[in-house]
Amino acid sequence: MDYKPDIPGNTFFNGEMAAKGYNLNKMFHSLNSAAGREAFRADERAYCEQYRLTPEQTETVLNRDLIRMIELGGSIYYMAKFAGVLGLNVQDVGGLQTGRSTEEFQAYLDSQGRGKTHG
Amino acid sequence: MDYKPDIPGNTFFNGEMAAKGYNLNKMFHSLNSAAGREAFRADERAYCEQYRLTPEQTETVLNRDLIRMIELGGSIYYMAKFAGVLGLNVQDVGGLQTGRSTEEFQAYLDSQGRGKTHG
Amino acid sequence: MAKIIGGITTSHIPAISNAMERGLEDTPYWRDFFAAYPPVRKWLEEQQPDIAIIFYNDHGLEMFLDKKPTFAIGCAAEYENADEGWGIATIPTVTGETELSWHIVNELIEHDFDPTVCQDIKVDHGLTVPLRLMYPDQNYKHLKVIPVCINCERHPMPKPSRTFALGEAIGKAVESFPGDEKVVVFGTGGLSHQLDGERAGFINADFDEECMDKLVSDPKALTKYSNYDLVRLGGSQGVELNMWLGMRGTMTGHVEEIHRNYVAPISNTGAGLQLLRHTPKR
Amino acid sequence: MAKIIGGITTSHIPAISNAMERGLEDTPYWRDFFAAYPPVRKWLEEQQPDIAIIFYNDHGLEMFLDKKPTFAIGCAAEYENADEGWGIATIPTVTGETELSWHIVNELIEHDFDPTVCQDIKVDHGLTVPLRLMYPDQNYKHLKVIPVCINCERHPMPKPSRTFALGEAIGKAVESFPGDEKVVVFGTGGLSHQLDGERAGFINADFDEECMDKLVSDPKALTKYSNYDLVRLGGSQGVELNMWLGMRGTMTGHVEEIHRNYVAPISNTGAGLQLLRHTPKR
Ligand SMILES: [Fe+3]
Ligand SMILES: [Fe+3]
Repeated sequence: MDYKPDIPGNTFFNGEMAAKGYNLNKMFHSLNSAAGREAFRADERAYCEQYRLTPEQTETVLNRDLIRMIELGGSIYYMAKFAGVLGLNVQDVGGLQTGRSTEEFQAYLDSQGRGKTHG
Repeated sequence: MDYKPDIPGNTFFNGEMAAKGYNLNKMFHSLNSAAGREAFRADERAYCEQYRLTPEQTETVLNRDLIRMIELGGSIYYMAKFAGVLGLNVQDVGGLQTGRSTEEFQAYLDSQGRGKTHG
Repeated sequence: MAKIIGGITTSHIPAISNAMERGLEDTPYWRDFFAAYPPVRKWLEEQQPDIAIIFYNDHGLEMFLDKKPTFAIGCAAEYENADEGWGIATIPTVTGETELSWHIVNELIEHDFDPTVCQDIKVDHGLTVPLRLMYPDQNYKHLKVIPVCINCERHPMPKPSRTFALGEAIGKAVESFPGDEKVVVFGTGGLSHQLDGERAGFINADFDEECMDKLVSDPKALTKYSNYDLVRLGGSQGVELNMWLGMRGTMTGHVEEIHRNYVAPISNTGAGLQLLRHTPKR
Repeated sequence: MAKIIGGITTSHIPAISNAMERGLEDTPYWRDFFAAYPPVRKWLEEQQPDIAIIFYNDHGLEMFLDKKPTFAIGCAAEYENADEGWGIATIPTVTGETELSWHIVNELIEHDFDPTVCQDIKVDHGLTVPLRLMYPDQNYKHLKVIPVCINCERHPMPKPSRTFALGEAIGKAVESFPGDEKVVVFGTGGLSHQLDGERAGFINADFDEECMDKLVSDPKALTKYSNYDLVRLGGSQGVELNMWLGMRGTMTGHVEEIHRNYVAPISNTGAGLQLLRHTPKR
C-alpha cells in the first residue's frame, strides 16, 4: 500500500523511496564490512561517487544531513551503519534529526516512558 | 510436499536432497564465473575440497558419475554448469545418465515427438 | 486503466539462442520451431505493447539455494544477464519498469501474497531467450519488462493453483493501475521435459497438447494438478507449466487463441508456442 | 507430535547486548529491564525446549533491497552472525534445525504461503540478542533454532493479519510434525519506536500495554491493524509488532501469560517482555 504521507515527521520507506535511494542504501549497506568502512573514511566523496549516488545524495552524506537524506531515499536501517561509522548511536541520531542535543533527546524519550519500577 | 519416490528414474530435488547437496550445488554454482571454471579445471579435486564436498560427492565429480551425483544431492540446474565446463550439452548428459550414446539419446527423444510439420 | 492485451507461451531454452547465434533457424532440425514465430512477432509489432510481464524461472543464476524465493518480482529500471556457466552472451540491457511493478507489489501484499521484491537482479535465459525470439534483432529496448520468477528448481514448489492465483492477482493489479499502458504477459518455459536421472529424455506430447488446449479453455482444470502430477505427466521440468499458468491467470476476461505451434523434440523438450488475445471484462 | 510449549516476546535491540558486554545490567538505566529476565530463563531451564522458532527482522544485514523477501525461513544446520557496521561481535554459532524446518516449508507451500527458503544466511541482532538475553553465558548450543524473518524495513510489509496467519500455519505444521520435540516460539523486536525523521523518539506506552494485553486475550483485534496504523500508533518501527503476532499465531490452543514486564524508554523503544504458556488443543 502506498500510504498517505500524513503522519508529520514520518516518511514511509516505500517502493518509490526504495527506488530513489537504492544506490544510497547500497553504499551504506557496504559499510557492514570493515573494508567498506575503511574505504569510506579514506575518501567519503569518492566512495559515494563509486556507488553512483546523485550529487544531492552525496551532499547529504558529507553534510550529515539526515533529514534530507531520508527525503532522497535513505532508509534508517542503512543510515544506522553510516551513523556507526561516525561514532553516533541512535540517541545521537535522534537528536540530530529533531534539532535536540543527545541529552535533550534522551529527556524526550524519558518523558514518554513509564519511569522505572526497580532500583 | 515430500512426494513418494515412486517415479522410476526420477529423484525429487526436495529439502532433504537440497540439504544433502548444498555444498556440491554451491560448488557448481560457482562455475557461473569464468574464474571459477578456470580454478576448477586447474585442480578439480582441490576445488571440490575447497567447497567441502564429501569424499563421495568429490568422487562423483571426478568420475562424471551423474546418477550417483544426483543421489548425493546434485541438482541438475547446477550440474548443467558442470556439464558445460566438460563441453557436454543436455543430450550428452541425457545419454550419460541413460546408458546411451548421444545419438541414441537423440533417437529416443525423436521417438517421443510428433515429427515435423514444416520443411 | 492498464490493459492486458494478450499472452504468449514459449520455450526459453538456451539451445534456441545458440541456434539464433549460429544462424540455424532454417535448418531441418529447427525449421518447424522457428517458422512459427513470425506471426507472434507481427502481432507484437502491430500491437506495440508498452510493458511485458514475463513469468520465468531462474535456472541457478540469481536465485541460489542460499535464499531461494518462491515468487520473486522485479521492480528495477533495468536488468542485465550474466554468465550462466558457458560464457556471457553480450545482449542488450533489458529495460525494466518501476511504476506498475511497485503497484503490483503493493497489490500482491494487500491480497496475501508474499513475494520477494527485487531491485537488482540478473536475469537468466528463462527471460532473455523469449525476448530474443520475439525480437531477433535484439531491439527490445522500447519494451519495459517486469520479471516474475517462479521457483521450479527445488521442491516444494508453488502449487499450480497458487501460481495461477498469483497471475490472477497480478492481472487485477494491472487493471487497477491508473495508466493507459498496453501489457503483454509471457508464460515461458516448458513444456514436458526431464533433464535428470535415468528418466532423462522423457517427453509427453499428448499431455503437452492437452495442456495447451486447457490453458485456453479450462485453465482451472490444470490448476488441480499438483507438482507431483506435473513431474509424473510432464517430466521433472514439467513443473515449468507453472509459468504458463501464471500468465493465464492474469487474463481474467475473454481469451482467444490466435496462433499455436508445437514441435517435439526441441532439445529435450516438447516446445509449445501460443498467442492468446485477451479482451478484458468490462 | 511436536508441541509448542510457550511463547516469549522480547526486545532485540543492539544496545542490550552492548549493555551485557559491558556489565551494565544492574545500573539504574538498565536494572528494570534486565531484572525481568531471570523468570523467563528459569522457565526455559525447567522446560528444556528442543527447538526455538524465532520471529525476527533483518535490519540490513542479509536481506538487502536487491532481493528482499516478505517472509524468509531458515532450514540450515547452523547460523553465524556477521558485522552489521560496528564490528563483528564474536558469538557462538547458532545451532539450526533441518527436519521440522523443512516440514514447515512443505506445509507453508501446501497452504498457499510463498516463503523464501534459506539454506545459508547470516543472522543479525534481531535473532542473536534474544538468544543472549535468554542465555547470558551464551551456552545456547543445545537449542535448535528455526529463524523466521519478516520484512519490517520496506513498505509494503506483510499485513499483521498475514503474519498472524503465517504463525497459525507454522503452529499447525509443528503439531503435524511426527516427533516429540518441545518447541518454544519467540516474537522479537518492538514495541513502539521511531528511529527516523523529525518524528524520531516517538514512543506510545499506552498502545504498547494494550498490545501486550490483546496479544494474550484478543490477538485477532491486533490483526485488524494495517501497517499504516502500526506506524501511526507505534512509530515507524511499530511494525515490529508483526513478529509478536507471528509468534502468537503459532499458539492455537490455550494461552496463559505467566510473566510480563514493560520498561520505557530502553534506547528509543518501549521494551516489552512476556512469557506465555501454551496448552495445545487436544
Ligand atoms: Fe526452464
Ligand atoms: Fe528490530
